[in-house]
Amino acid sequence: MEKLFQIIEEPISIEKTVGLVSRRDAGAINTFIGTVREFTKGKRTLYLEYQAYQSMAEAKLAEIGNEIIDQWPDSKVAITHRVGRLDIEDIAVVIAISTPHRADSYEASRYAIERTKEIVPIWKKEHWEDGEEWIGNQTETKSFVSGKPEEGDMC
Amino acid sequence: MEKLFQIIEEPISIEKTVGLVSRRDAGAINTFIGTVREFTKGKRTLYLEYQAYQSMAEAKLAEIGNEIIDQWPDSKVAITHRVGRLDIEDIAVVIAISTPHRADSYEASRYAIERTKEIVPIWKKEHWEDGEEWIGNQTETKSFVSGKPEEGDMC
Amino acid sequence: MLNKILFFAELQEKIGKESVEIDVTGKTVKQVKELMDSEHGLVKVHDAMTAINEEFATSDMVIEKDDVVAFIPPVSGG
Amino acid sequence: MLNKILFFAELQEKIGKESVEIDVTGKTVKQVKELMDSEHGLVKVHDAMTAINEEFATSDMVIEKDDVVAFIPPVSGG
Repeated sequence: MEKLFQIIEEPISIEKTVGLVSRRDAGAINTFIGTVREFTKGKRTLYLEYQAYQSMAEAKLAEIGNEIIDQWPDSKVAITHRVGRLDIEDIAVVIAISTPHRADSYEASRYAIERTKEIVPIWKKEHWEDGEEWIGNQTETKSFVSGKPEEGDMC
Repeated sequence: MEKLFQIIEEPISIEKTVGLVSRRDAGAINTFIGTVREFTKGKRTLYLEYQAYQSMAEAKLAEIGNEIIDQWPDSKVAITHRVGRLDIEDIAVVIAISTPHRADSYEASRYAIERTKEIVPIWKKEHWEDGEEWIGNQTETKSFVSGKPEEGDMC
Repeated sequence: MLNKILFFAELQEKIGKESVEIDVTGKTVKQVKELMDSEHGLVKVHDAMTAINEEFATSDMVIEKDDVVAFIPPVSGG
Repeated sequence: MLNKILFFAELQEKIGKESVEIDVTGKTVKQVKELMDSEHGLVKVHDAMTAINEEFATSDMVIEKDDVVAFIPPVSGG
């Protein structure tokens, strides 16, 4: 039995992730698949390297799952993220959400990927022909603070 | 080479449909999977029977693909719909849309399923313990007229 | 001058066949529907859209030679 | 009274290891960050969030015995 929320090093099976949420009382499954894009802002990526704080990342994915159940009670969620070296077109993340009706599956899936990009401790390093860089605030992610609003300043 | 828009009788492969739209310049693939739900409005479905006007249905799916390219120029679309007898939890339709950025993949995917339910000549018959019925306007679909607004009354 | 007329879903079950071949060249879609109703008791044909050669058609369109006419009950795919 | 301190991404590359074991029990998160900056030249630690035992922590939280501290640079998964 696969885990609903997991960080793995092997290629992600879409069918397997979808299978984790498929059920008799769901009529809709929305799946978001994040793949490695060759060009970002005109710059050519050769490959990516993903790193995770694995135990915390899986806990945070599960937390996102709970947030979704709170907002869309009749949903089932599975998220698998891959780490290690990924080539262009490889799948980095698969999110699958089943709901009885389709509108919810879209909304919950969108919520899941936005939250994943906000609060899950996973990092990617882009490798170009002329260099490499760990990607964070400077390019893609939004203000870090939104990840976990609490009293006092975050650090 | 599989067709981007097709009506088939065999089980749909999600991986295969996703593979049709995966490409180096896409970073996001949204997939909508419609499955057979056991209960609709408290009534238990035993199985479904889908029928299509195959040639027209494939042409209409391709038309939806073109509508999507018009609105989201950098997307690639594949839609496979299954016909024949489908049991509970079986996959009836898989829509896969790849785009460079994720917001577009969600919007285009949602558009695709709504349009599919509006204009593609496919019908389902629900089989219950105490009867059966071809489903149309009376239950799920919206006003038929929205399918293809033209001058004069539709018929 | 025969035209092929296609039936689907409940219309197909009601009339008991997938298609018929009759000459409706020169008739409007509306007239063909009335014919289906009066000759075959296909009352529900009035709730269906019509496609001529796989394109949705309006009720005043005229059937031409070799046109394939299909009655499209409210769809329910997806 | 050693605490495990974890580093990821650019912080890990900068310091050259995945973790260190030092005694920071009783210190606030803010103080541990300042220590990382002054002792290891880890300037970018100030841009990172901090997790104590896998939960995000604020800068005034105090490290306790056996706590695992992790510095979380801006994430970029997905």
